[in-house]
Amino acid sequence: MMKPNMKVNIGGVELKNPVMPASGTFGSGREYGEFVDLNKLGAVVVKGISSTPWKGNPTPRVAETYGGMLNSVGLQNPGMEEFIEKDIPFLRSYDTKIIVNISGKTVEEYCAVAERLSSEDIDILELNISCPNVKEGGVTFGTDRRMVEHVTKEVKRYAKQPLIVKLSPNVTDIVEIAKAAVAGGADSLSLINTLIGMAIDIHKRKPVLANGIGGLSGPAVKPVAVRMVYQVAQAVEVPIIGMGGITTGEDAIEFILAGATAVAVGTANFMNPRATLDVVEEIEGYLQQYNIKNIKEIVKKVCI
Amino acid sequence: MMKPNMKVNIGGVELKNPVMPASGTFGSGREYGEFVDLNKLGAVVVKGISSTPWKGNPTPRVAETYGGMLNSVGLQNPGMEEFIEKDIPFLRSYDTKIIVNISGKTVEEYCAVAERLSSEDIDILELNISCPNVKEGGVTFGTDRRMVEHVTKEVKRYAKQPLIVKLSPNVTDIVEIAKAAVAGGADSLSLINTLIGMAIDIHKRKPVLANGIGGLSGPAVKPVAVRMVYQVAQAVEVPIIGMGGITTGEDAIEFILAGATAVAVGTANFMNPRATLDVVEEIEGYLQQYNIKNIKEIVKKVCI
Amino acid sequence: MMNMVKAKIMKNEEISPQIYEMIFLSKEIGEQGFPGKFVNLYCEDGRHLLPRPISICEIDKNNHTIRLIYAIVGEGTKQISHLRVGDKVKVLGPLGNGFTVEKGNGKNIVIGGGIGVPPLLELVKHLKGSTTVYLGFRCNPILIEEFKKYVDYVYVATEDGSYGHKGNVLELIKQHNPIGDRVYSCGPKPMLKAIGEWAKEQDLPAELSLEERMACGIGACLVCTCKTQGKEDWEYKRVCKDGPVFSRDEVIWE
Amino acid sequence: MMNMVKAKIMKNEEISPQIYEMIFLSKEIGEQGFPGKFVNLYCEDGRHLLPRPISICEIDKNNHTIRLIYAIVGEGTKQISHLRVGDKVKVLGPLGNGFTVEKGNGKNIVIGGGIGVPPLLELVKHLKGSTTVYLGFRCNPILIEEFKKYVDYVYVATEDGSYGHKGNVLELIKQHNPIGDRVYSCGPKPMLKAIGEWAKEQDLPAELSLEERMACGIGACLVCTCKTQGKEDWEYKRVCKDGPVFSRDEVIWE
Ligand SMILES: Cc1cc2nc3c(=O)[nH]c(=O)nc-3n(C[C@H](O)[C@H](O)[C@H](O)COP(=O)(O)OP(=O)(O)OC[C@H]3O[C@@H](n4cnc5c(N)ncnc54)[C@H](O)[C@@H]3O)c2cc1C
Ligand SMILES: Cc1cc2nc3c(=O)[nH]c(=O)nc-3n(C[C@H](O)[C@H](O)[C@H](O)COP(=O)(O)OP(=O)(O)OC[C@H]3O[C@@H](n4cnc5c(N)ncnc54)[C@H](O)[C@@H]3O)c2cc1C
Ligand SMILES: Cc1cc2nc3c(=O)[nH]c(=O)nc-3n(C[C@H](O)[C@H](O)[C@H](O)COP(=O)(O)O)c2cc1C
Ligand SMILES: Cc1cc2nc3c(=O)[nH]c(=O)nc-3n(C[C@H](O)[C@H](O)[C@H](O)COP(=O)(O)O)c2cc1C
Ligand code: FES
Ligand code: FES
Repeated sequence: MMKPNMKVNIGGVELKNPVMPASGTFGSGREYGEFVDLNKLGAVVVKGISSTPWKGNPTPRVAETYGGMLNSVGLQNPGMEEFIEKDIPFLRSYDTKIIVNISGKTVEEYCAVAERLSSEDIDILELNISCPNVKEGGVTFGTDRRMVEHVTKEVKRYAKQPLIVKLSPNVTDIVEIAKAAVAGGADSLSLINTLIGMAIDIHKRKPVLANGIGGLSGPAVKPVAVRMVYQVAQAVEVPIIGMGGITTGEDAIEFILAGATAVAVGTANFMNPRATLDVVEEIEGYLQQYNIKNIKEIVKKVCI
Repeated sequence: MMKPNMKVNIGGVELKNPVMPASGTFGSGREYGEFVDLNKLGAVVVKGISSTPWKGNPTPRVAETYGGMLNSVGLQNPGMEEFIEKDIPFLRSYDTKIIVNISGKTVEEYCAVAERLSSEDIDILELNISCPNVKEGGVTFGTDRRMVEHVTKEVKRYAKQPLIVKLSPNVTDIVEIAKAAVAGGADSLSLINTLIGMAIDIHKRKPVLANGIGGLSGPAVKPVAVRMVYQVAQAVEVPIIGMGGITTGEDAIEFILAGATAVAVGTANFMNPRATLDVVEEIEGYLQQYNIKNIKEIVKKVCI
Repeated sequence: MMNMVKAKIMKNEEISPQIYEMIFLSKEIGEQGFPGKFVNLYCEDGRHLLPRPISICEIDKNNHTIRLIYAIVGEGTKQISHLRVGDKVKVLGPLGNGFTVEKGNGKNIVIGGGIGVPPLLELVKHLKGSTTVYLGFRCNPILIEEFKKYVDYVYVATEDGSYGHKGNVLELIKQHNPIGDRVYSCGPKPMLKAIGEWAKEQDLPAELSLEERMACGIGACLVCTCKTQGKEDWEYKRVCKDGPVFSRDEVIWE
Repeated sequence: MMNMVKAKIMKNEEISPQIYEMIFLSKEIGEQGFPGKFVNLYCEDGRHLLPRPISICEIDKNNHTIRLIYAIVGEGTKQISHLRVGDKVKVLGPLGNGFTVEKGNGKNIVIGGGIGVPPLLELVKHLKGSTTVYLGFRCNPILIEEFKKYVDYVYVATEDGSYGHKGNVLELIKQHNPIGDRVYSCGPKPMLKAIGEWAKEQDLPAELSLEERMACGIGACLVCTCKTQGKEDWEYKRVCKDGPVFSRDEVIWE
């Protein structure tokens, strides 16, 4: 059978297929590279990078929940200089696109990272204004429409690469936030980041996470993510990268039908180190089963 | 071993224990009464009641999701007159408290139901301003702090019984909404109602629910619910009824430690018709295990 | 009276491609079972929370066993098919109203389609008078010999023509134009709708067993409704509790 | 090289109250296994998504089998204990850095506590020189006779006094005041901290195997960090990849 055309376009960058890891769940690809041929992924999305090294939150940073997990990593990262030195050359040795997720505590820090990265050999930037695990920056930027537009616009001034804005699901009206990001100049939107959650150890009578609260991800959140992708796709024109609980190609197809041009696989990597590649193959299988020649034919093709 | 004291107080009404079904999952108690001795529950919470009969949404109205479910019943109910005539006498024949969940499309309708019920023999009213499955009323009232305060205040003018306000989790800032309900005169808060979600049948390429979107409930949402109960308990003084994914006594204890005075069991009834009673017994078991004489000793006792 | 039991599995085998037969032991459900009623099976795999409704195919009151025939259509039924003899399965039942078994004689026309065929087996064992059975399948017909044990006339249609009439069961019925006093039917929605219309033309009373996605299975949650004709206006009735068997006049087809 | 395998279970039995022994077959993991490394076991029950890290207790390179000893502490380990001989278990491994097995001779002091004891068994098989083993348990000691096969001195402390010294293992060590060249230890955090401090007082190098809640198990997600001394400032290292074995000087105890 003929292989379907899996190419998709995010902000002018062509990916060989729509599948990438979700930021923060895949390091910079080194570890999962032992299980997955990185050349076969549409892109590698690296963990959140800030201007200076961040230590992140105290441990425990993870709690398992029903069909999901909470994390409170808090954007631990070695800072942009070490990242540029060590990880970009590693990733460039593969035939895949590089998407760098950027973090900041202030608008200035986001801009500084974008500016520094603008001269580096990377393909796309992803602006994380939705991390629930940091006090400053993160989710506080992502839940107010004016701030979303403002920070997007500012970062856009420095970014040479196309800019994805990553949205938080912890909002009353995701469409309003999405429109604000697009108004600020976002070339693409990715959603969802984690839902804010909490788990309590009833025997110790304290939260499982040292940080108290954390971000909920995994299959449990998928219905919320699909709904938000659907709503946003009805309202904006830019391509959407859908994520939240994708573990199989079938899950990915759900997001694509809802309106996602590409998809990211996060928590599923922890359940199955080959998850990203399995999703690529299963999407292909679905397209072949229904004799669909080009994946673009099914983007946003859910009929209501 | 001595039985622990399980009595709790919601707005001046004493419940023999903190466990009740979640509105809409238990009918008016008739069906589950075959499995559970209703006399053993702290209260029975009946499905949402409006002034006139509501037909609800088209079928299918349910989709199973990973560790949860979506429903789009849309508050089908026979209207308050039929409810008063048929269900109140039935429920009054049991030694338990009656909590009536009220729905409306307009502030006037909510008030009309509250007024009509004020002269009836029921113990508590629960104001549902958080149903995601109706176009008018429901969640549109529950996501704006001014509307929450307004509708609470209006209904409070007509209600003779204590008033619980049921909050929607589909908001950026649950604490702000909770404070608005308390400012409007709520005697108690219940949370969470369902998260808005969607599931797509990838073979038919259409939503599983005829209504497109629906409300997500079940164990999958528990971490979000526990977090919201915790945050609200830190901010308001009125008693909280916690719910969202409770299937066991251990789950219930998590909510109580987070700050809930009482708990409601919803989706778990569908998995186990005896769930409400099992939760009562398991809470008792936990208290005995730790030699806690009175359940009130552990309310909000999570240490951060 | 409904029962929640952990029933011992006596048999759980593939009897036709993707079609399984399960027999489990339950005195309570056996005693209260009735043609057209169903049970809820629970997957208990942690991930699939909602029960799977499956019709009762046969009841052996002496041995206290219940027989089910089910198709693997998704994850839940696949999980259930992995249960082994001796394992326990969580079952709630019997649920629903069941067929009205006429006390008097007369001619019964029983029509089944696909996975709607099994519940009619217990039904025909209870029917008085004479009974003609029409069964339609896409391919791989099941239970035909068993129906023949209880009724004289069993006509079969298969869409692939591998057995009996090639085509659908309604064509076969229209060809035969059987004479009768009442109709009983279970099968996919489009077939039931057509049977309902045919019965109306023939002026025959008909009982149709419907399917809908369910949660509680006992009438409490209102997710399984179907549109029916009420006294004045149409109304939503619960397939699990007011049904699954409805009279042809009640159902409003969409 | 890590491997993701579906390994056949050869044994999965309770060997002491709430303590299980599992033996599974995997050539790849067997060949690359090493003392102090661990594997990830997956529950595959639909509900528990994250793997359970369990240390390698013994490796049989000839028969390609891996032996684990694990305690039932929650739902995941309970699920795993239900696996039967012949079933397949999903395993990722070997993971982590393992102990540094000194090439030279000298005196090794090996100290284990509770469920931290099993990984030390494979270790003592690899150690050169002379080895003294101290094991502490709350009650019901395990593996003592097996340690005795490989080392001359095995001292045991139990908190309930049911075997050996009544009290904790650190008291026993302080009583004995053993002379040695290096320390290896695995056990609960408070014990490791005390061992680390004791080793520092004695000016002995010590390798401590830590535990932390994990997700990926391979170094990608940064949830399993522990505070360590970096070149200038303290830093978070990954227990799964940079550990689980750390030198006593590295770890900053909270
Ligand atoms: C009253 C009644 C009697 C039934 N009797 C039989 C029978 O005797 N034999 C048989 O093979 N099947 C029968 N069915 C259909 C059977 O319930 C579904 O095939 C089964 O629930 C599918 O589960 P799944 O997990 O394999 O599929 P999935 O598609 O993975 O299930 C997802 C969800 O949809 C629901 N669902 C999917 N298909 C149906 C359907 N056709 N009807 C109702 N719910 C559905 C499931 O219960 C589950 O909640 C009956 C249904 C009803 C309502
Ligand atoms: C490197 C390493 C090696 C280990 N070796 C062994 C061993 O050889 N034998 C043994 O019995 N146990 C060992 N453990 C501990 C074992 O991983 C936990 O007891 C187990 O994960 C508990 O799972 P559960 O589902 O039964 O408990 P639950 O409490 O239900 O688990 C909930 C979550 O917390 C995590 N968790 C709970 N307790 C621990 C813990 N102590 N350490 C790490 N994560 C935990 C689980 O992995 C899971 O994600 C080791 C842990 C680590 C990190
Ligand atoms: C351990 C962990 C770390 C994460 N770190 C980041 C991050 O650094 N930047 C970011 O934008 N999102 C981060 N996320 C969010 C994921 O990229 C993703 O949006 C979310 O987990 C939902 O997808 P999933 O359900 O497939 O995991 C992290 C998620 C997890 C589980
Ligand atoms: C089928 C169904 C119907 C519901 N109907 C109502 C309702 O009428 N009024 C209401 O306030 N909440 C309603 N809810 C929400 C529940 O009361 C509860 O808030 C929610 O399901 C979370 O709890 P759970 O996870 O334990 O189910 C309904 C939920 C379900 C699943
Ligand atoms: S399934 Fe709950 S009312 Fe029918
Ligand atoms: S568990 Fe993921 S980095 Fe250690």
